[in-house]
Amino acid sequence: MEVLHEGLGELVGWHDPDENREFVLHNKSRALKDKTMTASEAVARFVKNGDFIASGGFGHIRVSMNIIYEIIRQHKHNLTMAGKTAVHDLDLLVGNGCVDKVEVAYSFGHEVRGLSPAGRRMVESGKCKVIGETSNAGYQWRFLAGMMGLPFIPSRNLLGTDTGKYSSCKVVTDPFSGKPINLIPAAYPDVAFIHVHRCDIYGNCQIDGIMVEDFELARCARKLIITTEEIIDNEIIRREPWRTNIPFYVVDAVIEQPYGSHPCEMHGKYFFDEEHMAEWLSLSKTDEGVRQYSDKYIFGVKDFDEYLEACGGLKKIAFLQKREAMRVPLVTPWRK
Amino acid sequence: MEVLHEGLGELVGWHDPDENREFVLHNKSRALKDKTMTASEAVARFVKNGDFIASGGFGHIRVSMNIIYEIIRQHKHNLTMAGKTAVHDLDLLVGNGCVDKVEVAYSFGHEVRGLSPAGRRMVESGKCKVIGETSNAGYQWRFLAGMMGLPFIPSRNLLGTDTGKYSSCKVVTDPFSGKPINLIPAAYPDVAFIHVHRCDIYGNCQIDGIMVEDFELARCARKLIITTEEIIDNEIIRREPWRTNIPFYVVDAVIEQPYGSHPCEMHGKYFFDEEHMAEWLSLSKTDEGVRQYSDKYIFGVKDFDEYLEACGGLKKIAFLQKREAMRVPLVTPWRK
Amino acid sequence: MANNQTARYNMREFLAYTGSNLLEDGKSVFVGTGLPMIAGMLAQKTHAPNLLIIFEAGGVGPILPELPISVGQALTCYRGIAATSMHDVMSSCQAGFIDYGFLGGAQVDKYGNINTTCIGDHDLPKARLPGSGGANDIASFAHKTIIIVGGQSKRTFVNKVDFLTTPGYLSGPGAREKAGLPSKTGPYRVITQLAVYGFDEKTSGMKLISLHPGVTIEEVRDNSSFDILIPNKYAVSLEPTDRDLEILRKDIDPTGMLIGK
Amino acid sequence: MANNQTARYNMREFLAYTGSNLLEDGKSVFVGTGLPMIAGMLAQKTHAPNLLIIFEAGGVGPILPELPISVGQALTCYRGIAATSMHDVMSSCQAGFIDYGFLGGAQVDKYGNINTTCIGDHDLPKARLPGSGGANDIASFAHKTIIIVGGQSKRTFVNKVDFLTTPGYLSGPGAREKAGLPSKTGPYRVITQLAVYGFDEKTSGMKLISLHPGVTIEEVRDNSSFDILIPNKYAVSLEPTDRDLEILRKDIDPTGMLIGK
Repeated sequence: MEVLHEGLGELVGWHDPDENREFVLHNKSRALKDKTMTASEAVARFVKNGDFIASGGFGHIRVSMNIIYEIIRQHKHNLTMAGKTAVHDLDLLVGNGCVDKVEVAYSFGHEVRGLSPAGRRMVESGKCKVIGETSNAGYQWRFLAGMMGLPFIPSRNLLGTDTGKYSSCKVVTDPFSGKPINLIPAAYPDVAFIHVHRCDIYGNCQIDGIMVEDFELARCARKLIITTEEIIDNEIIRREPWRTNIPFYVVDAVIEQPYGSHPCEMHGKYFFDEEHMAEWLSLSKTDEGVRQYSDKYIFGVKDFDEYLEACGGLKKIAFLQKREAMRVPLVTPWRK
Repeated sequence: MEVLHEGLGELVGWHDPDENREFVLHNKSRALKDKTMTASEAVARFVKNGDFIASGGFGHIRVSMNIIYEIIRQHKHNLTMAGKTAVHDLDLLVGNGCVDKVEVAYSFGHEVRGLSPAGRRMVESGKCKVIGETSNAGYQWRFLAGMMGLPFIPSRNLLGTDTGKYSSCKVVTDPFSGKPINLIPAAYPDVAFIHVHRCDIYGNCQIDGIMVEDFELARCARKLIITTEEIIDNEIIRREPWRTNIPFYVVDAVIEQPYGSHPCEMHGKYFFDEEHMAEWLSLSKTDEGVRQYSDKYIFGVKDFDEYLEACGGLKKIAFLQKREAMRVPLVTPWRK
Repeated sequence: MANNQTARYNMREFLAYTGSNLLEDGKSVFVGTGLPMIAGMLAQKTHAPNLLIIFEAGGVGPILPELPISVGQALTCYRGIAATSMHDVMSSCQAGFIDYGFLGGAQVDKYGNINTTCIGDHDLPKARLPGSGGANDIASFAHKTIIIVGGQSKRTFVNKVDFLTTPGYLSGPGAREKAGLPSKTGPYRVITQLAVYGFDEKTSGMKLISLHPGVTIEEVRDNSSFDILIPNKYAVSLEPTDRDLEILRKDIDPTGMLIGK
Repeated sequence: MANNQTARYNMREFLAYTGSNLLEDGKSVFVGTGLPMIAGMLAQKTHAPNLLIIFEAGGVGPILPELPISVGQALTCYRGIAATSMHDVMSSCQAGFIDYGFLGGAQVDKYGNINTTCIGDHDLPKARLPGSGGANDIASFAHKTIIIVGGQSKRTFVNKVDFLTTPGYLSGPGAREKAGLPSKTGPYRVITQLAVYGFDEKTSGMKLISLHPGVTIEEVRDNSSFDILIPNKYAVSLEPTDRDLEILRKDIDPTGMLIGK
């Protein structure tokens, strides 16, 4: 298969499909067993320094923030992160020195809230390396290839651009159409964390609203940590099996953490905490500010429940619930 | 891209992705408009002699039988059918001389009920040609490639076998792993018909239970006829948009036909009509028997409602509903 | 199978029982229509309550209240852990999540290659059979494939299958990997009315694992067109208990649709 | 934009209005964060009630009750016709179901190539920007791509983008097809604070379509590093009505988050 162009990006998280099948065979259990544990246990057991990690949800939506804070609390380091519209999660991890390599689809920005002071500072000073570029669909299809146990998925994006040139894709001639086609390599993150609306103790998960990339990400991640707003009985899963978006046999850990996506949004449950985002965006303009933030919200609390108290506790949560229901107006305190 | 092996099967339903985009641009409307019509109108308008057709559901499950009977009633001919676990639908179409070419994944059988006398007779006498072989996943991924607007999807099945040799796949060397990999060509059926539990007048559909291949098939078919147990208000679709399995912009026609899958099963609604299946399996042992069946159930009735009456009407439906709920025991009248 | 046992169970009951014995609790199995499904159900109702049964059309992990007629009907996700799509389950299978693939076969050769496509010429066959269905996929992807051939004879155990529908070890050792199939996969057991077979590690040829009670080596040899390896040591297949038979007859297939009456 | 108009509307309101004008009823648009979203909402609330708005994270066809902050939040499927996945919507986009892609850009060249990745060297950039996001995909797949560049200047309309994140016409006529991108795609319009631009059929270079009220050709030229084709005939851009402005200010962005106050 003649390669016309080959991307310069580092081929991170790729494995020969046979090698990955071997991993699945020996490490992913097909037995129904109780996987509940604490975030602290899950991160200690499943996140290793140097790992390639990926976060579920999208941008500031349905992100397993409780795992992100725990990774920082445990001082994990030399992590490479999938920048698949990774924003606040990535910004905290880069700012705190946990992640020093990123493959970027969309990173170092907070959408309409502006760019990330912390992430940009780390990249522009060389402390965090961008090891490759891709696009959102590019990442999506890296996960699709992984879920399918394939070496690659063809695509018609990324072609002709520097994004493609700095990616880990290869361009070949399609033997059916005779036209050039892009081949996107599979990604098998060492560990992924996905926050869901509800799941049982085995890890059968239901997600409300859009799935984003989580259907595929859940199935390609080598280790998968699920955090959930609530744990439900297996009988509820079995009553409506068509609502199961993630089956237990791809899940390694289940952590019950209400409001576990804060300060990010949770579809139908609670809105972005824009005050908290503004505080981070303001503090993170300096390394000292990042330290202040982390001392207050990560190292200064023993777990995510205490963090939630520090963020305003029940009163704040009640406000965010009302905001999600559009019963109170939007606030945008990060505006200058 | 060096091709190691090339299948001998006819490459049916494939289009250059650019050519198909052009078709989509000009023929698939993105406007919300009322698409309701009768089965007779839909078949007259959208099924052309010589077309490559595909049926939704799986085997004897959730099949748009009302469209199948209408195709026979309108004497459509020279059709090629996707034999993607196509059983009763295909058997009737082949037996009645409408379909004379099949690409086979699973065809000419009725699972535990035995082989198809009609379908086999037509193939073994040369009246119906098997133009290619593939597997169930092979077809599934032909539809996936089509849905994605790609020329092919790679896979690790079909390799080393006569099934692969008689398929329309190509085998190349994967530039990432260096191992041989199969490339499954996209399929864009000229027309597909899918029976659903409910949809609105625009074609936004909800399916209960397993999706089988219909997520992908709906999105790759050039023309898509939806038949539905009931039409619901668009407001109901919008209340739970995560339940929409097929969006309106891939749909060309909507036909409301309660019990439209009979004698096949409809998840949670009604069971296979085993008496009817037994009648077909017995009659279809001869060409004369096929004619008798068709005279009674297709040409002898004016539409599907009359067909249902001929099959036993309300009393039969009530029995099949009870059987689906496992409130009455299974009958297997096709057993010798 | 020994005639002196026919009073207690019939051949199909024995096949189903023998199949169920190969399945382990806490593992996953992809089952085809017919006896494989019964074997899976029996395992679930006896020694393997947490056997994860997966159907190719998208039903995952059901607790089966009765025997499905089809691998796609509603029952296949009855009280299941997921009701999903063929793309999802076939992808998981390709990615290595399936321990056992469980298939039926019409014709088999010594390498466990299966024909379910046609007898005679492909383009104008003497007999047209249904084709691969999900069998090629399952036998390509599952870590171990189990095949049930109900009637072992010189006509079904052939030197060369008329059409190689579903891959066994293809032309012998190393051929699967050379063709690009996932490594360390292939047929694991073949169950017939006479015996249970495995495959020799060196030659990839079929070899005897256990004879069914009362069956002789001669019967095994007389009912195969190819040479079956007979090791010095082989076992006698276990027989179903009365409880197993009761479950098969009363709970699983009360109409006798598949196991007969 | 003309100073004499600033009393009635500001630049961002004008950009949003101009963008909305390009969108047709009964067509589909893939919108990015920010002004493209506002333009889509305004079109839906004025001349294009059945504009199908699609968001890359999976929200399809919502009736937006307020302006989303992100292309992934719950609102993006609020009273939508589907809430699905990135794989689904990106696949539909690749398959040709999307009429308009609507993007913002930091740097653009005369072929409509966009940079949103970095200023300076890629590996140690002077300024790191977010990267492609869905932009490369949308501009590769949509039949027509519309780009909003809020501040046209010599710094944003450049001879060569520092990093070619998202494809315009690449190096000129035929280059997209040669690279393998879907045929008959590419940038359709570029909207800035000064004018609306299209692309010349022969050269694929940027050309003037309409000047905003009160803007001169000299201003257009002075605020670009490359030559913009000025045809003999060009129009004056339409201005928003009071009703348009009221919808923008009261219904769409009451906090002024994106259009300012």
